[in-house]
Amino acid sequence: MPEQSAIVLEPANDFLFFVQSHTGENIASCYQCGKCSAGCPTAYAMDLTPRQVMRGVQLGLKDEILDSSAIWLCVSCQTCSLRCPREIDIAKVMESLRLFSQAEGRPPAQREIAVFHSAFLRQVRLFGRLHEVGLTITYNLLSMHFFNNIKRLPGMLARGKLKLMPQTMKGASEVKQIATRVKELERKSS
Amino acid sequence: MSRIGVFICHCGTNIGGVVNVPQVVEAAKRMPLVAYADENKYTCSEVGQASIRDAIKEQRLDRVVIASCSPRMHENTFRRTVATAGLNPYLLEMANLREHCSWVHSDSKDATAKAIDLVRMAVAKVARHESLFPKQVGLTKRALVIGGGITGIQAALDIASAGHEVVLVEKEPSIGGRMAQLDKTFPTLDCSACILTPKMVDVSQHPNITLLTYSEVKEVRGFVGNFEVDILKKAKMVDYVKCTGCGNCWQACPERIPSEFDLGLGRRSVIYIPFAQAVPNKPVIDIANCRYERYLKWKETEEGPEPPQCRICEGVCPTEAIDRSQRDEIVTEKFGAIVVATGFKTFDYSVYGEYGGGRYPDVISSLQLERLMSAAGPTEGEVLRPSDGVHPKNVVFIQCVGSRDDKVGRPYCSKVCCMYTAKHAVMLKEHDPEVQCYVFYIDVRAGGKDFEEFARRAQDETGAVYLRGRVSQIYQEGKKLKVLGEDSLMGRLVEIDADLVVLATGMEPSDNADVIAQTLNISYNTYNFLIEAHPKLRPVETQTDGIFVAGTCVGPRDIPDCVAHGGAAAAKAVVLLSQDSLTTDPLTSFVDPMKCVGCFACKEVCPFNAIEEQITRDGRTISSVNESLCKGCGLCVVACRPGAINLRGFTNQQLLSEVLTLVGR
Amino acid sequence: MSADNEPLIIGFLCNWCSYAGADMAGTSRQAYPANIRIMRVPCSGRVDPLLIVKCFEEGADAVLVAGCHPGDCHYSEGNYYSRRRFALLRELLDFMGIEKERFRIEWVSASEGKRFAKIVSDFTEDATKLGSRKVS
Amino acid sequence: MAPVESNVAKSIAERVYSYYPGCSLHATAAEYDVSARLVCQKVGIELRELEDWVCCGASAAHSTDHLLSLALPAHTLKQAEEKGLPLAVPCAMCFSRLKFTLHELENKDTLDLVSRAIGKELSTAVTVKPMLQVLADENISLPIAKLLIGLKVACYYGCLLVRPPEVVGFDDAENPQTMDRLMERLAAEAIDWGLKTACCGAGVAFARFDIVLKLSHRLISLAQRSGADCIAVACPMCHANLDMYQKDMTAKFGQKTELPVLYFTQLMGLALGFSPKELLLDKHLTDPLPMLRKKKLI
Repeated sequence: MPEQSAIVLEPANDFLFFVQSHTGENIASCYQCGKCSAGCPTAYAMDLTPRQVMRGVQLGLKDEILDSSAIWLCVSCQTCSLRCPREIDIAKVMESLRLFSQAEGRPPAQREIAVFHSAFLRQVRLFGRLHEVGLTITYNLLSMHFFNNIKRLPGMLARGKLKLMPQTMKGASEVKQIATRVKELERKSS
Repeated sequence: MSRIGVFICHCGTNIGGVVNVPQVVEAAKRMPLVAYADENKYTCSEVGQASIRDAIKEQRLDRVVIASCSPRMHENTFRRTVATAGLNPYLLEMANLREHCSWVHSDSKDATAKAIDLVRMAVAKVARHESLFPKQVGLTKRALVIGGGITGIQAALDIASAGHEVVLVEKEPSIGGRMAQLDKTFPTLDCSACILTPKMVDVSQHPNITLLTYSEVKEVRGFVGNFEVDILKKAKMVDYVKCTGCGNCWQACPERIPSEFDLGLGRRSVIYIPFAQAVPNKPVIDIANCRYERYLKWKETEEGPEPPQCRICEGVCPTEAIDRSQRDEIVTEKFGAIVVATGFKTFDYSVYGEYGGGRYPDVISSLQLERLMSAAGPTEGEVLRPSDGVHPKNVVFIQCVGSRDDKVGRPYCSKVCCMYTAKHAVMLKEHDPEVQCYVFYIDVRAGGKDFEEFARRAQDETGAVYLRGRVSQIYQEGKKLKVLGEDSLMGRLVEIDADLVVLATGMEPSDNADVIAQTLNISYNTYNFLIEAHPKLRPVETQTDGIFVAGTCVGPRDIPDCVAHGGAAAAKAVVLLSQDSLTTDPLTSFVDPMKCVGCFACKEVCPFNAIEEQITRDGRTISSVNESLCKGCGLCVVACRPGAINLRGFTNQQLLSEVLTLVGR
Repeated sequence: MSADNEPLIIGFLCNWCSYAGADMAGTSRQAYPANIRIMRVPCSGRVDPLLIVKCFEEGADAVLVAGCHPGDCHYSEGNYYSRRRFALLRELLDFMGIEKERFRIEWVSASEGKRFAKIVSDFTEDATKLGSRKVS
Repeated sequence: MAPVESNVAKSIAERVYSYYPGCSLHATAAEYDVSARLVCQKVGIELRELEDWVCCGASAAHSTDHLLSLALPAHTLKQAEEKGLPLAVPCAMCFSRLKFTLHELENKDTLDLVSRAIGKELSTAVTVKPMLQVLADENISLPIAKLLIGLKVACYYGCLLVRPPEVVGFDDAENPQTMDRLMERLAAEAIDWGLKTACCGAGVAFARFDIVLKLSHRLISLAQRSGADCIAVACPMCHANLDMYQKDMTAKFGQKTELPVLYFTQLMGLALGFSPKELLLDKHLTDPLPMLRKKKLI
């Protein structure tokens, strides 16, 4: 735990404004009851609980939030959003924070998760559908956990749960086009 | 030909500093019908008022314009002034040269020009003023109190002791309300029944109070001082003259059903009194559940198997007080004032699926805990958990259930939960020293005399562990309840294996609070809490004269506040009832019978039901205004197509002339 | 009528909220242009659309009606009527060749002095842009 | 919840569905795919698989690329729209992504943007139903061959089927009953337990195996202690997390973790008289056959 200096509050809280305007969620209305954290399945593993993430946004602590592992450990199970007494869609905010963090090119605090996501999408972009063996291999290469899940592969192959060759289909080309169009549209919008 | 006097006030430099007063005076003198114009340093001062009185006499003025501050400030003052000079007080008009002119404009030229216009408008209007005379109406010196909880009890006792007749209407078989269900009260921990019961008895014995239990208000007609109320008296099936309340019947009754008073934790007979100290201490028969009544129902059709005839109660009654011939009846009574004290019910926690939604027997409400702790309760004061009747050791309290929660449409704070939970923590420890209490809270709100000290006591002395956070989920795990929360002060998750979970359910208005409000024509908010005339300055009055509100039907309150509130409402009612007649504001609307075509568009828009149908001598049905009900809003005037209705003090002609003096060429 | 007070704005203020709001503007010295002439009415629901038309007919440049916020009406529902009526009136004005921007209905509570001042300032500005109505 | 009722009402007439298996059902979750097809056939529901469906993007897409996370499901929705049939979706993740997309497409601008992304004019006029809802429809009669008497089932719904209610509009978000009622129709006993909508760890299995172990173990052990003979699921990801790692759990948390995890369609299949082989009951890593034999169900 690095030494912490006192929080310096900016009179103009740009980060709060930014997050609120992009998510359409009134984060300022959070009164820190912690019901989100209490029901969060992964909160125990987070560096900041979801409640603390909301607080951080309220105080405009951009770096702490966008570099936190919390935003990456959120599994979007929606429990927090379902129960929030202030009706804040916390899961949605978490998702947006992930996107902001990436947009700023910050190294994700949970590298493996980010790597998994990109490995996953790579598969989809390639074949239009997910190819699990491919995913496992790509992921392991990218994450440098070469033998992750390998010990389970034989068992699964034996039970015919995994196909060694990816299935391809017309859709694959479609997806490539979609992906490229998405990239263009996003470039335009930003 | 009227002679108008205009008096322009400098208000020190407040007006004079910006507006060129002498110039306004000169302009005023040249205005039509103005016979006299003068200026004062301070018109509201005794000197200033004297100068007006003198001028009225010397100049034989018959109308007066005072150009000074806002009429909201001094209109009444100056009405008295002109009255003492022998003029009708309604022959006065004011021009607002201060709030609306000198205080908001800095350019003297513009301000003076505007001041002159304002005076001109006032002159034009006052020329069309008429002498108005407030009316006197009689009143019935009786009060109706709706609701027999602690608030209604207090109000009834106070009004009755002031010497006025009171009818107290309570829908349950006994008065006492929620307070009767409580075991002890914070922060003093005195026994609720011990302090409430004497008051209940006072009510039953007070010569000025008529107690109508098992009754409901159905319809209200009339207006302040002269209400006419239909009251439904539900059939009790017991003759209270004969009944001695010996109790044979309710002991003998073979049927047992869940007791409303014990919130389902205990059972009661079908011929019953809700609780031992009930007032009146005489039973009613709950017809829906009575075996014999069911038999009688069957008798009519003879469909299906024949249910048993019971009538045991009748057998054991020594005074033959059971009277099956009784039917619901409506009685109509006259009142001068009405106090509404319909109270609250606790929030139904079953909407919280994450807390089991009522599936887990050992997740109970605080009010249920009160019943478990009460010596007169289903467990005779032994705190035993509902599922298996063992003494709970780990007890978790959850605050703000149905309070401060937009998700369930209850964003408001219920005010009492923090305190009663602290009370429960203290008392559970007294009941059983081995109990460990955990209290999940968001904020501890202990504003009130000795409250904070008491809330501290729960933590400091009885070792209750307070955890700042809202519980997210409860689930059954074997005989334990797993409670998932966060200690937001540490930022760490907390899991507790509880034997019993108590939900601090918030307050919401009793059922049909809105229906009652509609019958009384008083307003209520989105949660059905009744709305007072002014949240600070008129806390027990309503927009409808003669109807007062008190207690938790207005908003969450604790017992001392309710008692004070009930007393306050009583005081207001007494002030009203102690008058011999009521003066009505003459600024009301009135109908020109010749113009009215009887379309009653006016009747539809009138918020106060002040428009009545009247048959003229030549047999036409036309509107007429009940001036005691009319509040002078003027909606009817605008609605009236033939222009038959007009509003005194704001007639069409007056408004028009104001406009014309301004823009007319 | 002096040329300085052009455009001339007539304001109908309900006694319970808006008139008090204008008083509040005064007590808190919230300055605004001197073009407005305020008339006190018991309720915005008392203001007859025909009277508004009359104002314009007689050469007023703009008219403001202000009442309690919906739901806060002292007479419980008066302002609902005015809201509906004046929504219609605006359209009608257009039809009569009077720019509907010259007519406004606003909700001002007794405590909103600052807001009242702002409304009048803005309205005066807009009315000035529209220019004075030369009635033939 | 209005949407539920309206869907149910419509489904009275519906016996033909477009079918979107999703990636998992073509691989790890083959047994879900197979059993679902068998059961549907048996009860007279026709499934027509969309030819060119693509991956829904799962959590990867919406965690990293918002527009892509809408475009991928939109492509599939478009196909369903063209077919003009309601869409039956077995995988909870796919179901959730499709529903989210439909929800987002309510917004006109989003609709246009996504339409441009997939190069086709989109509409939101598609009914998307989870396989569970399709099969639990009261109006569908079940030709039951073997009653599952004595079988205690812990019905597990997970997150995505029921949350967020305003988006998925299916059953109760805190205490769903659809699968429980369905199991009772098969004469099995649906036990009441507190974690039927808790999270199993979902997609973090690869990156943070420890989390999945902890969460899934919490579920299984509660189900075990609540007396369940097996857990019934309606989601391939839940199934993978609960079924595959039980040995690791036993190793990590001491006490033996062994509880068969079956797709609800497999249990239906059993009741409707299909053989364990047909239902690929032998494909699970935690073998359910011994338990089923003990219960005399096979």
